[in-house]
Amino acid sequence: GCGKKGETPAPAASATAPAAAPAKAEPLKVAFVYIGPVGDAGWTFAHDKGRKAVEEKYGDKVKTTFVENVPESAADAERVIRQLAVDGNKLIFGTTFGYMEAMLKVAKEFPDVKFEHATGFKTADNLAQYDVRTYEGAYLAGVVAGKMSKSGKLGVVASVPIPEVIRNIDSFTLGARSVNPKATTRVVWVNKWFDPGKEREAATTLIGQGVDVLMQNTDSAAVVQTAQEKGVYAFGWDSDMTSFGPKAHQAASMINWSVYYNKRVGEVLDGTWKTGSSWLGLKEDGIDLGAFNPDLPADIKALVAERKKAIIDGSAPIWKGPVVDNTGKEVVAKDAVADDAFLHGIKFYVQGVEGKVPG
Amino acid sequence: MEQFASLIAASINAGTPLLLAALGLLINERAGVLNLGAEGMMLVAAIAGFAVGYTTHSPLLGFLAGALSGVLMAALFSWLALVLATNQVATGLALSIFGAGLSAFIGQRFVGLALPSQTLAIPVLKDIPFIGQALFQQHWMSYLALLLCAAIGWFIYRTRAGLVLRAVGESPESAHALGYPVRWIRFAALLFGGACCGLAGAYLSLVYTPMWVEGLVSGRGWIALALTAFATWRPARVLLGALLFGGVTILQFYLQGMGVTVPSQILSMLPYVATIVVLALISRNPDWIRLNMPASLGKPFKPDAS
Amino acid sequence: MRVNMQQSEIPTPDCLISLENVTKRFPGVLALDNCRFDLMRGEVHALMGENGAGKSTLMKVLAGVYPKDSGEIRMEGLPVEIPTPRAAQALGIGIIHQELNLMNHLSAAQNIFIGREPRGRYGLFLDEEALNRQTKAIFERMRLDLDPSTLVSELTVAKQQMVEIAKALSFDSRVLIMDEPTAALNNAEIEDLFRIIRQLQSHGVGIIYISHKMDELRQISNRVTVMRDGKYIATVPTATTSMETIIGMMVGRQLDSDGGSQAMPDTSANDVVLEVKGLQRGSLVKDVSFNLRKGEILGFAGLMGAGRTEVARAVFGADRVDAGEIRVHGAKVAIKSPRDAVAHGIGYLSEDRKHFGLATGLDVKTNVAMSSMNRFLTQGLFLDQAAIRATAQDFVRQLSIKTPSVEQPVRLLSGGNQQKIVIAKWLLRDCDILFFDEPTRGIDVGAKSEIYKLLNTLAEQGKAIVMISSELPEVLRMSHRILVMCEGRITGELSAAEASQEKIMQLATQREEKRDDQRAAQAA
Amino acid sequence: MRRRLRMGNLWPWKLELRGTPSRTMTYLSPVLAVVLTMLLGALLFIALGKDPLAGLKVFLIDPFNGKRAISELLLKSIPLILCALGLAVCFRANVWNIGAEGQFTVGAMCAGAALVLIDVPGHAIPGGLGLFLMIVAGILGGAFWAGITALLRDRFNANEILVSLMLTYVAQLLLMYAVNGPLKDPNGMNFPQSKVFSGEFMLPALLSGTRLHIGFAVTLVLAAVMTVFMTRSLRGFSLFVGGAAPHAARYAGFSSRSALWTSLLVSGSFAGLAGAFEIAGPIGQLLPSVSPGYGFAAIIVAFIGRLHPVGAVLGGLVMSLLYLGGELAQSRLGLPSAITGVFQGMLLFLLLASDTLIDYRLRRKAKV
Repeated sequence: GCGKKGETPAPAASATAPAAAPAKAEPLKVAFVYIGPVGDAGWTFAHDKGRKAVEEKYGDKVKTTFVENVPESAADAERVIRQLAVDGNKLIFGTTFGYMEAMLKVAKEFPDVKFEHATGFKTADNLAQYDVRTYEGAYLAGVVAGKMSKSGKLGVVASVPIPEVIRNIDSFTLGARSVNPKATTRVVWVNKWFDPGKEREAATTLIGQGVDVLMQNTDSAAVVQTAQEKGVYAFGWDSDMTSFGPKAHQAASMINWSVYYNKRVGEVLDGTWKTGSSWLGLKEDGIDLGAFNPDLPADIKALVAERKKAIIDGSAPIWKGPVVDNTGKEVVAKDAVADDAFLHGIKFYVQGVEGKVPG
Repeated sequence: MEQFASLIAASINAGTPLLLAALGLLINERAGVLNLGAEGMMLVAAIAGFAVGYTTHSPLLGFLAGALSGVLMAALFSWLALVLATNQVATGLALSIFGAGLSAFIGQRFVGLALPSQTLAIPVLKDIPFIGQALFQQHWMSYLALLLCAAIGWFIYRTRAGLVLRAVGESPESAHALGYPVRWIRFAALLFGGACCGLAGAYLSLVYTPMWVEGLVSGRGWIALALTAFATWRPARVLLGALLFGGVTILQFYLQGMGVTVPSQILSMLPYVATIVVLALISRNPDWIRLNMPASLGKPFKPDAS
Repeated sequence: MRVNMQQSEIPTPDCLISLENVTKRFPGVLALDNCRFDLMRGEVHALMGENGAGKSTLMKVLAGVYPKDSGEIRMEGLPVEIPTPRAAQALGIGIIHQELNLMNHLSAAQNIFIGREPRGRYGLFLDEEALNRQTKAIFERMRLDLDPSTLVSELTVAKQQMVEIAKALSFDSRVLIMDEPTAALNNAEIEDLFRIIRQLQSHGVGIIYISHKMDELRQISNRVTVMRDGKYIATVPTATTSMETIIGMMVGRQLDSDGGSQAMPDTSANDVVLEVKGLQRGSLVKDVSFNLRKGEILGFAGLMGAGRTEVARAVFGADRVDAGEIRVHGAKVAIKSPRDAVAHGIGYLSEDRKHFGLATGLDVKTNVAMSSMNRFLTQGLFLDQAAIRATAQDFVRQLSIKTPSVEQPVRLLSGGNQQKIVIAKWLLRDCDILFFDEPTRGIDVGAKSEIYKLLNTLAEQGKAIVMISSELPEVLRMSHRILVMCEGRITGELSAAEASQEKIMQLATQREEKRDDQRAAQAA
Repeated sequence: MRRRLRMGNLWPWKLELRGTPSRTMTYLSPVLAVVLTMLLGALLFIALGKDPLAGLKVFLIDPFNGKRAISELLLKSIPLILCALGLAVCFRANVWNIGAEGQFTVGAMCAGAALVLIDVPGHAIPGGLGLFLMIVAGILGGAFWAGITALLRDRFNANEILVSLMLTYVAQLLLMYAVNGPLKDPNGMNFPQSKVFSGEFMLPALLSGTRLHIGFAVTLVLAAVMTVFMTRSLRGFSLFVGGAAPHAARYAGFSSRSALWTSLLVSGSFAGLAGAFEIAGPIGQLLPSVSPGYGFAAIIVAFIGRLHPVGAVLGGLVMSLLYLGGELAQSRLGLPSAITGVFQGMLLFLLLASDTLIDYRLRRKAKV
C-alpha cells in the first residue's frame, strides 16, 4: 500500500455515476486540492493536518478526498476541481493562490457546491476566501531571532516575491528590531515554493555571509537542516520542523487550518455556510509560534508570550506607525495602525531589510 | 575573506554530485556510448539511497543502494542500447523520463522525512585559516569523488584496461577485430557510469539536501552530460568544470545576498546560461571537438553486421 | 572457365592452414560460396580477384572477424573454430586490414600492443617505457624510423600502414594476412616490406597476400589463388603462370576478347565542358589543372592517397579550396558547396557510397529521386509519389537492380545494386559532368560490365565523365585519356593509345625529392 | 572450444534479421507497446494491492465517460499533439530538439505579453484580431526560442540536445521573471501573474458547455497539413533525407543547414502555438508555470506516433489518457500522482524495444 494514502478512505472505484445526488444518510463529501505532496512537511502538510482534523471531528458525517501535486496552471487545476465537483463533493478547498481563476470558473458552473480558496482575493456567492496571518508568526519568530542573534545579521530564504512573503519578511524584521534595533535582514529569493536543493544553497550562502539566524518562507525543511549542520538558528515554518534540526530549530510558526476547516464543514452540515473572506490570526488560533526549543531561554519565551498577548488584545499591533521603508520613506505614520488592505498590498521592505524588492 | 572561503566550500559541495556523475558519463562516452539517462539514473539512485539510508540509519548503505540502483538503471539501458541496438539518444531520453516517474512513485512515502546531516571535517586541516574552511569541511564523498577523478585519469591513460576502453570508443570495429568483446566492455562501462551517477544521486539525497523530494536532481544530470563535452572527455577538466558549475550555482545566491539588484530569476538562470555559453565556446572549433571526442560516440555497434 | 587447375586436395604435412567449402552470407548477398584455400609453411600465397570477389571476406572469416556460416577450417590438419578475432590470434593468425584499423587517439606503440602492453608493477600499471622500447625494437627490425609515442593521427598513410604491419609482426603470427599492404607505399617502403616478408618466410611463417599489383605478385608470391564472385576459381603457381591467364580467371574471360580495347572515339575536338585551373588545397591538391570534353571519359589514375578523390571533391564543392578557377561551359563559376556544383550540372559518385552516395536507411525510390525532386513537383508544391515510384521502377528495370521492391531500404541491398542506385540518382538528375570515384569498388563482375556499358553509353550521349579508379585495367579499358596523379600533383597525361600499366605506374610513383616526413610536418 | 559468454545468450530468443523490414510491425509496434504498458500497469496495480481491472478501468475507460470527460481528454491532447507534430519534424531531420517545453513556455509568454499590451481598458482592437495577434506572437516566441538552439548549433556547433534542454530552464525562469515584473497584473495584489484576459480574446468553444476550444480543430487541420508537408512536399522530403543521411543529402545538393533551421523553427512554432492555445484556452492568463511537462511528454508522443503527424494525433490522445487516468487514479483509487510518469517512461521503453521487431523477427533459440 502507499503509506499515508491508506488513511484516506478512497471512494470506490466503481463510483463513476457521481452526478446522482447523495441520499440523505450519505456523508458530506469534502475535497482538498493540494499544490504539493502531502508529505512536504510544510504548507501542504499543514493543510492535510487540517483535513485529518475534520475527519476526526465529524467522523461518519464526512468523507474527505484529496488530490496532491496539482499544478498551479489553471488548465489542470480547473479540470481536477471540476472533476471533484462532478464526483459529488459538496465542499472543495483549493489551497494555493494559483487555483483562484480555476475555482472562480468552476464555482459558476456548480452553484450548489461550496468552494473555499486559500490566499486569494476573489470571492463569489459560493466561493469564499480564507487565509492565515502568517506574518504574525513571522513577527514572533523575529522577536526570538533578534534576541538569539549574536551578529545581528538575520537571513530569510524567500520563495516568490508576492505581498504575503514580503509582509512576512518585513514582520520578521520588525519583530527582530523591536528587541535589537541594529538587526538587519538579508533576503535570498529562490523563486520556487518547494525546491530543497535551492533552499539549501540559499541558506548556505546566507550563513557564509555571516547570518546566524535564518527564517524561510518556503515549503520545505531544508533551511532548518542546513542551519543545524552549520550551527546557526532557524525556525519551523507552517509546521513543527524540530525533527529536521533539533539544535537549530528555535520555534515554529505553525498554521492551524483545522480551526477554519472544522468551522466551515460544520456550517455546510448545518446549512449556515456563507461566502466571505477570513483572515485568521493569533486571535483565532489560526497561527501560533510554538514548538520551542527546550534550550530557548525562558525570558525569551516569556517575551514572546507577552507580545502575543499584546497582539491579540490589540494593545501593540505589529504594523503600528511609525514604519519606515528601507529607503527611509515613512509608510505608516506615527501611531497609525495599518489596515488589512494596506497589509495585502505591501510591496516594500521595511528599514533593516537589505536590498530591493524584486520586480 | 571568510565569505569567500564559504563560497569555495559551498561550490565544492555543489560540485561534488556533478563531478561524480560526469566522471561516470565520461567513462560511458570514452567507451562510445552516449547515455542521456543520467538525470533518470540520478533520480532513482537519490530515492533508493535515501530510502535505504533512512531505514537503516546508515549513510554508507544508502550510498551502496544508490550506486546499485544506478547500476540497475544502466543495465536496463544497456539491454536496449547494446543488445537490441536501439537508438542511444531515444533510449537515454526514455531512461530519464522513466527515472523521473519511477523515483517520484517510489519516493511518495519518503517525502518529508529527514536524515541528520553529516559533514566530515578533517581534524587538523580544518583549522587552517581560510583553507580549512574552504576545503576541509566537506562530506567524505567529496574527497572520494576527488580520488575517483584521479583514479579515472590514471585508469584511462595509464592502464591496459583504460587503453582498451579508449580503443572501444575510438573504433569498435578495430577493437572487435583485435578480439575485444566490444559490447561487454561497453556494458561494463555503462554499469560503472550507472554506479557513478548513482553515487551522485545518493549524494544529493543523503548529503546535499538530506531529504527526498520529487525532481530532487533538478537538471544536474543534464549539466553533468554537458560537462563531459566541456571537459573534452578529460577527467582533470571534468573536475575543473564541476567546481566551476558548482560555483556558478552558488554564485547566484551569493550575489543576491550581496545585494546585487539584478532580478533573482535572471540570476537563477546563471548555471544554465553558463552551460550554454561554455558549450558553444567549446564546440566552436569542430576540429578540436572531433579530435577529442570518442570517434564512435553514440553509434551502435553490432558485431555481425557486414 | 578454369585454367591449370592445380588444387590441393590432400594437404601436405607442410600445410599450415586449409579452408574447405567455406560459405558466408550477408543479408542480400552470398559473400562466400563454398570457398577453399590453403597455405603452406614459409609460403607467400597471393589471393587475387577483383573487388568484391570475396577475398577480404574470406580473410575476415579466417581472422575471426566474421563467423562462417558453414565449411571447415583446418590448422596443421586439425579442424579449428575461429569464432572471434581473439581465437584467431591465439591460433597465430594475424591480419593487416585493408581499411587501416588503427585508433587515431593512441600512439603507434599503444596501437601495436593494445591489450598486450608490457605491464609494470602489480600487473596494473602501463609501463610506457617498456612499451616504447619493445615497439622501437620492432621498428628497427623493419628499419622504420619512427617515434613509437607518436599519435597515429599524426602519421602519413604510408607510416600508418607500416604501423599496421608492425602490429601484425608483433604477434609472432604463424599466419599473416596482408590485405593490399602496399597500396599506399612508395618503392623504398615496398622494398622494406618485401625484405620483412622474406625474413618471415624464412622463419616458416605463411603469408596470405592480397594485392592487385601484378608485378608485386611476380616478385613475392609462390602461388596465386583466384576468386571471383565469392567463388573459388583456381590455384596456380606464380612462376609458371602468365599474368594474362590470372587476369583472365579473375574477370572470367580473356582480356582482349572483352571488347575493352576497341578504338576509342576521338574526342579531342569536342567542346570543353569543364576547365579546372590551378586548383590548390593544402598539401592534398597542388596546382591541378585539366580540361574535360564533351563525350569524353577522362581517367584519373594514381596510388591511394595521390589526391584524385580530393580533386573531385574540390571541384564538387565538398571541400573548401585555397585557390583555383573552375569554368563550366566556358563560364567561370563559383562552387562553394555541392549544391552549387549540382546546380551547374556536376554530379559526383563518391567512393564512399554508404556515406556520401546513399541514404542507406531509406528506400530505393527515395534514393533514386533524391537529387531530382524538383522534377516530381505537381503544382510546384507537392511531390508526385506515384511518379517517383514509376521512375524508380524504370531505373530498377533499366539497370537491372536486384531489389524486392522500390520500397526496400537500400542498406539491405548488395554493393553492386547500391552503386547502381547511386548511378541512377545522377542519371535522373541529368548532369552533364559526372565524377565517378571508384565506380566499381565492391561490385561483382556482372554488375561491373554493366556499369562499364553505362559509362560508355553516357559518354556517347555527350556526357563528360571523370573516372577515378585504382584498378588499372579498368582505367585503361574505359578512358579516352588518362591523367596520372602523385602526391597531389598531376604527373602526366596519357592518351588511350599510349597508355599502359607500366607507364601509369611510373607516373604514379614519380615523387618529389622531398621526404615524406618533412611534408607531413608541414601539413601538421 | 570453451563456450563463451556472449551478450546474445542473455535471453532465450534469437533475433533474426528480416530480409525486408516489416511494414506491419512498423504500425503494430506502438500498439504492442501500449498493450504491454497496460499489462505491466496491471501488475503494478496488483503490487499496490489494487484491483487491476478497476485500475485499468479508471485509466482506460473512465476518461471516456460522457461528453465532458471526452472533451477534457481532447483538450488535454491539444498541446501534446501540437508539440509532437513539431518534434516529429525535428526527429525526422535528426535534429534532437528536446526543448519543446521551453519553446512552449516562451510561446505562452509571448502570447500573454501580446494580450497584456492589447487587452487594455478602452482598447480599439476587435477580439478576433487580438486573438490572431496573440497567436502570432506565440508562434514567433516559440520559433525564436528554438532559433537560438539552431543558431548555436549552426554557428557554434553546440549540441542541440543540451542547448535546447538548458534553454527550457532559462525559459521557465524568464516566464517567472515576466510575471513577477513587466507582465504582472497591476491590480493583482502583487501576485506573480498577469491579468485575466477578456473573454473576447479567448478561443471560442468547439463544443458548447465544455472547455474544448476550436484549437482542437486547428490542431487536426495542422496535422493534415503536416502530413502533406512531410510526405508530399519537397521541403519535408529534403528534411527527411537530410536527417537520415546528412552527407548523402549534401552531396545530392541539399543544404543541411536549412534542414536544421527549418526543423527547429517549425518545431518551435508548433510548441509556441501550443503555448498560445493554452493561454487563449484553458488558462486564460499568464502564470509562473504554464506547462506540466507537455514538451517532454510530447517526445514520447512523437515516437509513439512513428514521427508521423497522424500518429502524433493518436499518440497525443494516448498520452492525454494517461494524464487524465493518472488524475482519476489519484482521486478514485488513492494512487500517487507519480504513476503517470511511470507509465510514460514504460511506454517509451517498451516502444523502443518493440521497434526491434521491425527489422528482426523473434525466434526461439535452438538448444545447442
